[in-house]
Amino acid sequence: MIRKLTYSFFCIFLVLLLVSCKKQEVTLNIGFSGPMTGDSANYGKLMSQAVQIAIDERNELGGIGGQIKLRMIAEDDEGKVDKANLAIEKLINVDHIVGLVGAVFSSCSLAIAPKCEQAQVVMISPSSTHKLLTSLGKYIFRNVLSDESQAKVFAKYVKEKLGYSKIAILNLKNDYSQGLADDFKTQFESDGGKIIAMESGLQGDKDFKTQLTKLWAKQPEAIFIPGYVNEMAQILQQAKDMGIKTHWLAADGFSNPEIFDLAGDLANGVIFSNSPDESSLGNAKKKEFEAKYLKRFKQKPDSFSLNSYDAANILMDAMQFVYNEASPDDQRSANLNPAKIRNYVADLEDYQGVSGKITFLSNRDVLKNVGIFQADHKEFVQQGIYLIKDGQLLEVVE
Amino acid sequence: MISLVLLIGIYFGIYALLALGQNLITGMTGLLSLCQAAFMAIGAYTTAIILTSHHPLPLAELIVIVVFMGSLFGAMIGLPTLRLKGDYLAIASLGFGEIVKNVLLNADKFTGGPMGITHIPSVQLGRILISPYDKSVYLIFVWGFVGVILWGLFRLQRSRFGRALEAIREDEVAASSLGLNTTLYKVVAFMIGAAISALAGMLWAIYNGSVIPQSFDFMLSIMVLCMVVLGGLGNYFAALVGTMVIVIISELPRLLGFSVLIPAQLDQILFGLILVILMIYRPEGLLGRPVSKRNS
Amino acid sequence: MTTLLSTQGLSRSFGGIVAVNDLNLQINKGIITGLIGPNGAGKTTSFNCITGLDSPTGGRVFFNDRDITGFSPPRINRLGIARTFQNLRLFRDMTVFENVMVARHHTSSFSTLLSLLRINDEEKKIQIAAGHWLERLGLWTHRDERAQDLPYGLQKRLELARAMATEPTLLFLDEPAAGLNRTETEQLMTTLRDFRDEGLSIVIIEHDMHLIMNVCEQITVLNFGQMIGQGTPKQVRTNPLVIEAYLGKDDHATR
Amino acid sequence: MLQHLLNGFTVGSIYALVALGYTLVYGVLKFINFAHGDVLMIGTYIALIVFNFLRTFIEPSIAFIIAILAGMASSALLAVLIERVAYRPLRHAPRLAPLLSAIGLSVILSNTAALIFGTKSQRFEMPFNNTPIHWGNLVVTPYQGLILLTSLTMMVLLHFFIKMTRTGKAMRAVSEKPMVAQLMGIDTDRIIRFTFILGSALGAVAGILVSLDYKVYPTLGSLIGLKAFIAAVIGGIGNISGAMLGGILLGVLETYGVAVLGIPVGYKDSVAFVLLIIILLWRPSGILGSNKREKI
Repeated sequence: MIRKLTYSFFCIFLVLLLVSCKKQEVTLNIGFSGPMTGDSANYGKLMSQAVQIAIDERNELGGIGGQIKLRMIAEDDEGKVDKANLAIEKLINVDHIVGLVGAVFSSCSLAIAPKCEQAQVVMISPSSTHKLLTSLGKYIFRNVLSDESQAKVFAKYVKEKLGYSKIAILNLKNDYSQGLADDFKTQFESDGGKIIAMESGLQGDKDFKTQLTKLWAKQPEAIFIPGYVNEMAQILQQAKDMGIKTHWLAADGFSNPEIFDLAGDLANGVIFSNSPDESSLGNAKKKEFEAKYLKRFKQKPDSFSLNSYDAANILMDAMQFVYNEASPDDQRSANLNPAKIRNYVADLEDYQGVSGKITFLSNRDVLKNVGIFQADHKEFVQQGIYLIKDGQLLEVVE
Repeated sequence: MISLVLLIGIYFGIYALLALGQNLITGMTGLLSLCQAAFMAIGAYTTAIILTSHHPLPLAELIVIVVFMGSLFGAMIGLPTLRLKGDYLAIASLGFGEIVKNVLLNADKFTGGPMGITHIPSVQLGRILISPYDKSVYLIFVWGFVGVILWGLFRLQRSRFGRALEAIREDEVAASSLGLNTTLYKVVAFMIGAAISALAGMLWAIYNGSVIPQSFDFMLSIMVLCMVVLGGLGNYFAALVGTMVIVIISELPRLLGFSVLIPAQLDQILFGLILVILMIYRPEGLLGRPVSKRNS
Repeated sequence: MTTLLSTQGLSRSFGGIVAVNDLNLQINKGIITGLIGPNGAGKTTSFNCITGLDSPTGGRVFFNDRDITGFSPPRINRLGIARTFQNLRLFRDMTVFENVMVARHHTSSFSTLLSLLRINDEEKKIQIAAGHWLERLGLWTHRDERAQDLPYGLQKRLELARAMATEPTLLFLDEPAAGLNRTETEQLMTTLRDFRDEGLSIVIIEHDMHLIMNVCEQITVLNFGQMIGQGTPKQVRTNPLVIEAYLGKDDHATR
Repeated sequence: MLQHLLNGFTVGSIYALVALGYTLVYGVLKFINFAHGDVLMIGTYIALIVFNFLRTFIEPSIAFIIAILAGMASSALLAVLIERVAYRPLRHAPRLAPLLSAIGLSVILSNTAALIFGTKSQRFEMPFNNTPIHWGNLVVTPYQGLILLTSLTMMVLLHFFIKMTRTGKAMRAVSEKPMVAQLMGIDTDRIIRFTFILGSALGAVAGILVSLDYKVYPTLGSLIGLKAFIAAVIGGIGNISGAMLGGILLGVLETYGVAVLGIPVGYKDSVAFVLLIIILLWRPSGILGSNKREKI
């Protein structure tokens, strides 16, 4: 009986394998890879929804060149490296994606970047801030504010504009938060500030009372807590319970609207850096996009979703550009030259996205303005938009 | 589609190695240990550190060091815990696994902490370049290991050492009163199992090109145990079948393309359902324990 | 009559209960010694303390005048002491042949590891030795059956064959005749006498008085963990203390 | 100093409550119910919905009580369903089969919750104002008081229930020797079902208490599950007071270990595992575990 069971299993598998190979009608596919299940399922969901909006908008305008429809193929990498490899393999070789928005976690992005490079698929990560990501290949971009630039600008702002000089840091032991903490520390101390204490917790930790007690003993003027919303809400909650009153500084992870659900009015007053809201600079796109997102998904988008929306649009603009220059039969069969797509993206200058003005540097990292926000009763009020130009903190004004 | 199948074949091979190691420890010797992920992490990190150091070693020496590190940790974890029985051994080994992961996460100087180690280069086997970009070569490379290990384990199963392990599983008290130094046999079995998992870790690190601590969590160890139990404890061939079933089920939605249509949660639910159903109808595993072998 | 194994003040208590109380046992070389006593007299417990499966709470054990107290079971076995168990402990899933072959591993565990590399002639020697003991106990024809498939009588014999395969000089038998019918017990008695004639010293725990009285040259009687009588079967049979322990107090009226 | 002790006790009593669920089930069925964490997660979600629904028109604290009862009931119901469908057929299966089934169930439950309740972590409003009370330099929040009070009463009640009542004795009999218990006329299936109900209901209470402080999210079960399971093993799996002791000890040492003994926070989780291994080596079946002697 067992023999039959195993052999039948083989046959079903082979049959289904052949079935799924049949050709669909001609579409241009954009891939998304991120955690759709498990602890960080919410990140994957928020970001893939943003990409879906971008693609639906473009299809309403007739798709690429008015004829070819676009499709989003979202694969779940469960935040794990082996699943990310399997996901990218399928996206490249089965769905023949032209561009990829993803992956979400740096660990997955690092694993799939070489594969995208070899397959000449432009990969724009909206959230992986690992330093070495874009060095893995010419096709590897990122449009999230890298830790370095965000932390540099924020450190200068805190020193020069807020005038704090004794800061404590409480970060998480993961690549995102650790990177921000280290870069903030180097920049802040090179500007003469002092990091008087540095404690760390684990992602998914529930209890930070111990670290807070140690930090509070050093009487810092403010505490910098780069991390994700769940942990930051805990920190704020437990600090209040312990009667700790201080100024709180955070990073773009704080921009997730969930923070108001989780921390309630404790979030008020927290100052954090994020991709800027350039509507004051004549960029109404962000407000418009957020309204559309809220209407359709009943959730406000976080900063990573903004980046995903921009990444998708940049990829589609590149496709449109390459499509226009392509020969008629290339156009009919929608076969676009990957190198040209890459070059278009690489040469992007001052692209006005919902996450701010985007320019890709020579190392394919992104040069973006940094918005400084303060949370106030369920709203993020922008204090100003800043940039570092040859070592000087400049405010970007209309 | 072919290269996706090749990739699944590669991961099937890597998980098969883990399952073979687990089957030696749990299937043959009856030690319920849940720390294959830790040994895999040791193998992966040893490879990552050596290959990214300024004088990376050739493949042959790398394999020797990975096997050595694997069996060293196998002994370090095996010795203290082997006095324990059943579920207590499972938990203690699970604990050790988490400690290893925790150390990797915090020993920033060597292991890069949460950032892990990236840019792990490909390796050279004689003239052939073993790299993640050439999947068919990598598949043969991985399954070469599986073949050698499988042959070795079959030999071991029929050898006196294998017979001693089975005796220990059947009745350790009787075995010890017949003059068998049961602790020594158990530790050696643990070391061999650990070395095999370390090799799997090496293959994993070279393919992914980067290693981070988070991917070696205790769910991976539990999944490996599931593969062995699903196939049938004590039977090496069954361990391969069990691995294939689990790898295929978890990848079925992606393989057949409907991973795009249904929410990802449904894939996981499908996986859970199949596990429950299989256990109800085949509690002793798909192929069950091997019928007593004839002794030529 | 030289003493092969002796215990001095051997005692073992489980919390409040004293299972073995200050026992001074004397096992002589080359003879069959019986160890009898009512249930719970501490027979098996003292067996376990001697063979290392249990650690005594007091007293010493000497084998060939060497103190072997607290040695691990494998080490004690290698010194030449083998044992069987009260309730059969066979390797049920393994074949009869394999069960006995396991007993031949103790030549040296290091060479067992070597056997991983190639089936060397060690393996041949093991199979021959195992085959010898199977034939000796009439189990050769059953060698490829699984241990658990054998009838009870043959399983008992397999456990004996397995113990003998470790080439002991002293053999402890824990109720070897339990569950055997008359003919099987007779066969067992002749087998034990043959082994003794070949120089093996044997100690038997048994309730079957017919076997004890006809096979053993020396008998030791235990009650409540203490020795209450020792000597030849005839002496022990007439010893009042032994009778009292077994048949209860004689209430004079029926004398 | 006292502050850390108090924090430790709070965390510990939550671990203890969940550990009770593991110990009860293990005591009776001799297997580790991996899905226990997820069952209490579903109960917590049900309680959250009931609480948010009732809160609008009746007094919050009463709504909270009803919500707790609803949570306990739904967890118990779910547990009975699971026991009937997935575990009963495996009653006489090889030891590891129910483990796989439990893992499958855990995956099913956590993903179904993600589908139904969404992946966003939701906040369980405090039904009472949680202004901390200051005793000297000790900061006690009513929330911590609630946890300590509820877990203490639950544990004491359970302790007497097991010792005094008929069903309690029956449960102990079934956990000791199921066969003999059956001969004595105890309906083991009914007792096993009742144990599942009891364990899951207690788990639900712990889940709700935890989510007041942390948050409610679909994978809530797995993290608490692992820690509570370790607590159950430390105390001596299958032993009720053992679970309580293990939970409190784990909680205290985890917070105490980090704060006072200066163990770097990154190693906080390892503290739990190191403690676990030390205890298992010293007492192979847990502190209060029944050290069943191997009958030779």
